Amino acid sequence: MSTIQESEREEIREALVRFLRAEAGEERLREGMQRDRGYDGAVWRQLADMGLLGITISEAYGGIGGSALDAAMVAAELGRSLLPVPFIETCVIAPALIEASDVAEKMREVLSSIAQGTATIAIGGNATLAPYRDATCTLKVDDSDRISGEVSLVMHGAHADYLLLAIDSESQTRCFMVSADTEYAIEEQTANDPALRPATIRLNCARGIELTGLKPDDLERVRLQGVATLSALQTGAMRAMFEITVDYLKTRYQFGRPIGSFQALKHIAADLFLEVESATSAAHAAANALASADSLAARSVALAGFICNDAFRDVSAQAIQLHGGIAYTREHVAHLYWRRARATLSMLGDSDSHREAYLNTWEAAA
Amino acid sequence: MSTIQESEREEIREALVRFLRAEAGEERLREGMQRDRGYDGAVWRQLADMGLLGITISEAYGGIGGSALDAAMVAAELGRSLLPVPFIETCVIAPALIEASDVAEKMREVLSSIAQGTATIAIGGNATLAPYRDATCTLKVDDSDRISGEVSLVMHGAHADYLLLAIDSESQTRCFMVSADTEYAIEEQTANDPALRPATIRLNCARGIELTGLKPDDLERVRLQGVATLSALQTGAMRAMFEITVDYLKTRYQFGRPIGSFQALKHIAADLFLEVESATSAAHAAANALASADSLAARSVALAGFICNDAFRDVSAQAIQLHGGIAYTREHVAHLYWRRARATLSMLGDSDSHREAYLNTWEAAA
Amino acid sequence: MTQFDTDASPEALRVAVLSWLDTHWDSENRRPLTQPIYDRRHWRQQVLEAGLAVPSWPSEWFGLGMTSAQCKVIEKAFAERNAPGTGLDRYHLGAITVFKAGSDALKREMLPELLTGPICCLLYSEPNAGSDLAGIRTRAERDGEQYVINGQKVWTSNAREADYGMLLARTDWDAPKHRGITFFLFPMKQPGVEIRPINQITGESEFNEIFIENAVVPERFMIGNLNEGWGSFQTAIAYERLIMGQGITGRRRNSATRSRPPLLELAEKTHKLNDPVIRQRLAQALAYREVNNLNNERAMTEMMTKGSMSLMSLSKLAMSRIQHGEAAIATDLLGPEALLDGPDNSDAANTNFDAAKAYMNSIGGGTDQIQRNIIAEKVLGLPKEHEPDKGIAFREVKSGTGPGTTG
Amino acid sequence: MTQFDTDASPEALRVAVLSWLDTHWDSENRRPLTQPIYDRRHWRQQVLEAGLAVPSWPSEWFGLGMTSAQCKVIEKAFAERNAPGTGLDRYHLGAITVFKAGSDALKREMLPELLTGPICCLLYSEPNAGSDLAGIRTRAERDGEQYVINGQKVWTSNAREADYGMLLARTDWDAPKHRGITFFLFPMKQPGVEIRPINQITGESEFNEIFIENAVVPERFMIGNLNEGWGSFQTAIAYERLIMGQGITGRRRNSATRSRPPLLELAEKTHKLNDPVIRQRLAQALAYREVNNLNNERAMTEMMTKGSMSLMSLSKLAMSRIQHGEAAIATDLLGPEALLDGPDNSDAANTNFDAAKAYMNSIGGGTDQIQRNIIAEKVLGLPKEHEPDKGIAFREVKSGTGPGTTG
Repeated sequence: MSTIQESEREEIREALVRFLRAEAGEERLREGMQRDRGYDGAVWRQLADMGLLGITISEAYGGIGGSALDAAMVAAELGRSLLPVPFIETCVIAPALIEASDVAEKMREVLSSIAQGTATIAIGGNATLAPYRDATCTLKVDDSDRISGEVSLVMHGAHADYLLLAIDSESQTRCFMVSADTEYAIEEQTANDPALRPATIRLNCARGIELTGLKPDDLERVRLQGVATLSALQTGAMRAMFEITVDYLKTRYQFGRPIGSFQALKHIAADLFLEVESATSAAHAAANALASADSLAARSVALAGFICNDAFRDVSAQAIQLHGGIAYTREHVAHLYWRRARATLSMLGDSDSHREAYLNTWEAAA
Repeated sequence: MSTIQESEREEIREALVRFLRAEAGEERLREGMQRDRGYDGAVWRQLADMGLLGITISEAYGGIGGSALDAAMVAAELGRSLLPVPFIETCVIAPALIEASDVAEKMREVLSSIAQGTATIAIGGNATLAPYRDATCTLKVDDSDRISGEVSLVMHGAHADYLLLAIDSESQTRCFMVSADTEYAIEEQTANDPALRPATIRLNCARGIELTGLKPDDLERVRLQGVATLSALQTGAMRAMFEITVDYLKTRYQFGRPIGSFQALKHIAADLFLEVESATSAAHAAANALASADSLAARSVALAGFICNDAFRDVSAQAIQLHGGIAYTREHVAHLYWRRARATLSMLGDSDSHREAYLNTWEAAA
Repeated sequence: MTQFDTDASPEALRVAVLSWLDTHWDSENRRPLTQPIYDRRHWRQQVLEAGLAVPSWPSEWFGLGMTSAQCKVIEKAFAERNAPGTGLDRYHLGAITVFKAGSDALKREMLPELLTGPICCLLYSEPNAGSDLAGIRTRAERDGEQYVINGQKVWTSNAREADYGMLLARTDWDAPKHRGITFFLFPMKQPGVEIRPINQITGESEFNEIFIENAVVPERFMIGNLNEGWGSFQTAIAYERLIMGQGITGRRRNSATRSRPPLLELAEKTHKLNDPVIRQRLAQALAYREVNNLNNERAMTEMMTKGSMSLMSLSKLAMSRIQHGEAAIATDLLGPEALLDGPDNSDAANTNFDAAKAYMNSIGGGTDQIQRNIIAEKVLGLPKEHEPDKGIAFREVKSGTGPGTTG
Repeated sequence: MTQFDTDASPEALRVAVLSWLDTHWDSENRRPLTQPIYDRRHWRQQVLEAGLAVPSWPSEWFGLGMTSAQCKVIEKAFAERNAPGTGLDRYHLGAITVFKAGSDALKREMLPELLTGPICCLLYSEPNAGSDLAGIRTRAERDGEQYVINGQKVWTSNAREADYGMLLARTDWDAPKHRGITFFLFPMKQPGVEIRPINQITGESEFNEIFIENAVVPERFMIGNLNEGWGSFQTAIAYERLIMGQGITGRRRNSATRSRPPLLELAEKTHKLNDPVIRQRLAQALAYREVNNLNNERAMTEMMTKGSMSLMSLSKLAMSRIQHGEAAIATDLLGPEALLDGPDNSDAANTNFDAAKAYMNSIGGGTDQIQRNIIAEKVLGLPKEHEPDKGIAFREVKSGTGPGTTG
């Protein structure tokens, strides 16, 4: 359970909303996208000042010990703002993995740097908890625990302070923290959602600190936390895009009437509203199940996984259609949501695989 | 190619339309559905008098030697009228199979009885050309060529003059014509589209005339003719239901305006129109490919198979929705189309299997 | 005044109700202690006299002035003893409407009657007033101290059993459509009322058509004022929606969300549970049901905590895709077998029934299209369309079959 | 009068055209025989003088009075010799519009010019006149023998290259919206015309915004009469549609319907061709394309044999589901790789481009929603909705940004 009460969470959320409205509006967002990291590093540090980067890190390691519900709340607001920061990797997956390992004490400083906003983590690999795990990955660990090979689609890979490499080999998953001081080659990749700054990383007998002592259950729980947080991020983003669209329907006039008075557009909006609310419910249930260690958490997370993937995809796609020509231009914000939606579709498992996992949990039911 | 010219075909069609309008309107249809056969036998005999039951039978055997295009034309009009007559079985599949076999001469009288409307054929079995081939079928042929076992969902099985049993055994398909004089048990089945009068047939060492000399290519061609004819039947039925619905949208008033002026209903109608026209194009292309012995006929037929299945299902389902409460009553005709649509969904292959077959033809492409 | 104290603790209230029940109700044989068999009117009379039939209503109107939480305590106590008869302030649409919208005289005369015996049916929809319910053409014409009713109603359930119908009839043809309607408590058991069951595509006949020819209703059975029936009717509908909303929680609690769903069993039975295409469709169908349950939970929370009804409106629309979608999958799972029907083929019969019955949700009580309008306009705040029948005399409104006066 | 006889047999006509070409055109080097390199204006002038630029037009208007079948013979002969310049009566929208709707004086003055040199762009849409094209607010005000133009146009392709724009401008703000519009042949190369490329979500910039500030157009460049521009514009649009229709046959002939589709290749390349779920989606996508081709064939036949345009309207709507659908499948096939872009990642780049470009079909040239309206109203005969801007002065029409006069 979270150390944060629901009312506290709401207060934190309101502060975050105010901050993002002031510091991460569309203009600042676009300006940040031109920077090396794809976002303004000052915003990241300010998020740290608000205590949000250590939200899931134990108090003992410099965080505030929040639960999946708290991570979801932050992710939803970040999603709404479209800020392309590495929150899920740095503040959810990495700390959860480190804390679950038996080298947490040894990594105390890394955890506290994360919370202070002075370290970001990029994650690559073919283990189920790694973003874009189905992308090219030839990473191998040799007998001396040195890592060689290549992994692509590592988000923000060029500017991270640590790489977290999660490598499936034979029947075992091994996770390593590789410092940016280590020698490895980085090649940034051209992306359809360029703010995410994916990179190919090539290592040759590189050394890292292994996160030992991780059991399969730990790895799975961390994966679920990643998916649940991404789902929350998607709900925030889709709701923002939906609200912008409904507002446009009310203010855009054609044929002497607001286009939102046309029944066909109303009905599309009503159907999208059902999608947005369903995704919100599913994402909340997933975070709640993890926060309360529900035995059916895997089902709730799988559900959120595909419901939110698909809803974000559909809402952002229809948002362009409902806007018409104006959203066919890069100056309009719609395509940014649409690109983010496409980027998240296979970020932590595609919808088909989440559906399969979801059905598996039902088959296992009595 | 057909012995019938396009202009002749149009003349025949117009005569058939006039006949069906006069003799098979909704009242007569409902009255016929109360009869043993599910339809008025007099109508069947009149179709024979018009020469339509021998439309695909060679002139040498008492028919008029039409092609798949001619069978499709008749089927489309029968579909439009919803008449539950065994046209596809009796007038398309059975004669094509008999003529392809090397016992056609011996069966000369059967063919001419079909053309004269004095014999109907019911088809059962697990061979691909048999309707509802995936229903229960335990038919076996013993070493003395006697047939035993049970087959269900034989449409009009209780009143047919011959059973055509198409049995897959090991690597071989064997087809038998079993006269109604033969001893076998019949149990009529309760059906959701009761006019089709499905029955379970149980045979015990029954004898029939085997249609020998059928090559796999023959069997496949006859199957394709069955599917193409069913597709045409579906297009006729869906178009009738669509027209009734569009007419209702024009004449039904709510809120002081015709409901067809509501944009959401217009858009549903426009989408359904695309379905109906696409199905019409696909069914026509399938019949045309068969009539001209196109090497890609299998692709065209597979395409028509699922496009028409799905379009008939969607059009009839939306027709009820667009009519509202009135179509929730049995007095309204909509549910009859809806039941027929459901009945045809797996009659000669379900949509998923047609899609698979369709994709196979593309994979085989250079 | 009564033995049930509004200031008592929940537990004390429970004890008091149980104690009352134990002196009046034989919970084992499910009958009043004073009666050899269960007589509905007799029992209801006893419950009514104790104030327990409508506990939320004030004591001057047959109730106890209890809060909604206290009513739940009472309902639970009744449930503990298997006793019927409480909660009519939540379920008896006729009585609720009369209580909320009727004159004091009508309430005094009819509430004791309605709360003890008669069943009420709803005489709202007409063949030409479906989605457009306010477009009714059944006419009520004054004749001395009564009104003479002529017209046709449709989609009425319980018509044959009902003693009274909640009738919407037009009393002013020169007013705009919402402003010429009067609401009546209409006696069903009289000449001039013909009831014909509707043969539904499911095979059921739960609904009826009602043909009314020169039937009468006393003027004092008017609910609310002349020509203000639409407002009274809205009161009734609001209660109906609340009851449906409460239905949602009930369903949620009862739905065994953790046991294997029937559709999955059917997939297994038809040997298609390993078909990857079917698996994706199954997962999506189960998901639609689960997210609807989750939405309903959030809806209840939001209604309780913020008074917001916006999520409430989604469930009916969502049920359409759930019901039609599940029936479509079941149909495909059965394949040829779906052609069958009847008691010998229960999977097919259930599937075909469900496929037809799904229209009850997507058409009945406002079509999906009307529901989307409501969501778009009431929840999302999108602007209304032009309404050609707004503000003009109803007799001038186009009906497709000539002007209103012929209706 | 000319060397090309309208009574000649197709073969004789072909020979005549080839013979003319052989004396004027170097088919090997693709240039006029009299010229060292290809000069567009020079060659077009020669073709025009021979009547071959616009062979279907009458001889008094630069043509030969040929039938549509004869024009095809001429086009084929040009194609045989790799020669450009014929068929402008089918493709040159500007010239066609002037020919169909312009005054004799304008035709005499401008057709020789338009048919030999200038490129014409279309100045139709405006930021506030998209779906509602007749809602334009660009104003044309008379000043002596010319009109002064102020306003903003959008979605104009070839704007930078164009010498003339086909301009719709409002000349009467007190007339209903369709009746206060005038159509002009607007000179693009003048001060007061600013062209800004639009950055499209595909990465392309094929369209432009045009800002017009106190630019002028001579009164004699009016196409058709004052305030009757909407009618002239309809003429232009009808031709545009016909060209698109002819485009359909072209595409049909060229589409290799019998060879393996790219989507199938991508499925193979991504090792997903054996995934049963993908297989079903692939089949459906290929089917949508094939039925659209079949529909287009039927549409052409119906147009030729019965003059019916009803099937013609379906193709644009169908293309939306084809293009969006195929892009969605390709995206899923690529999985994570779809995040990539750029020349190093051509599959991803193509897929992302196609996914964005699909909106060009579903929005551009009338959204899918407008297209469904057209099908429902024009083809199915469903009744129009109330039009609040019908019959009222345009300056009174609500625009969401104040009344028309501010536009």
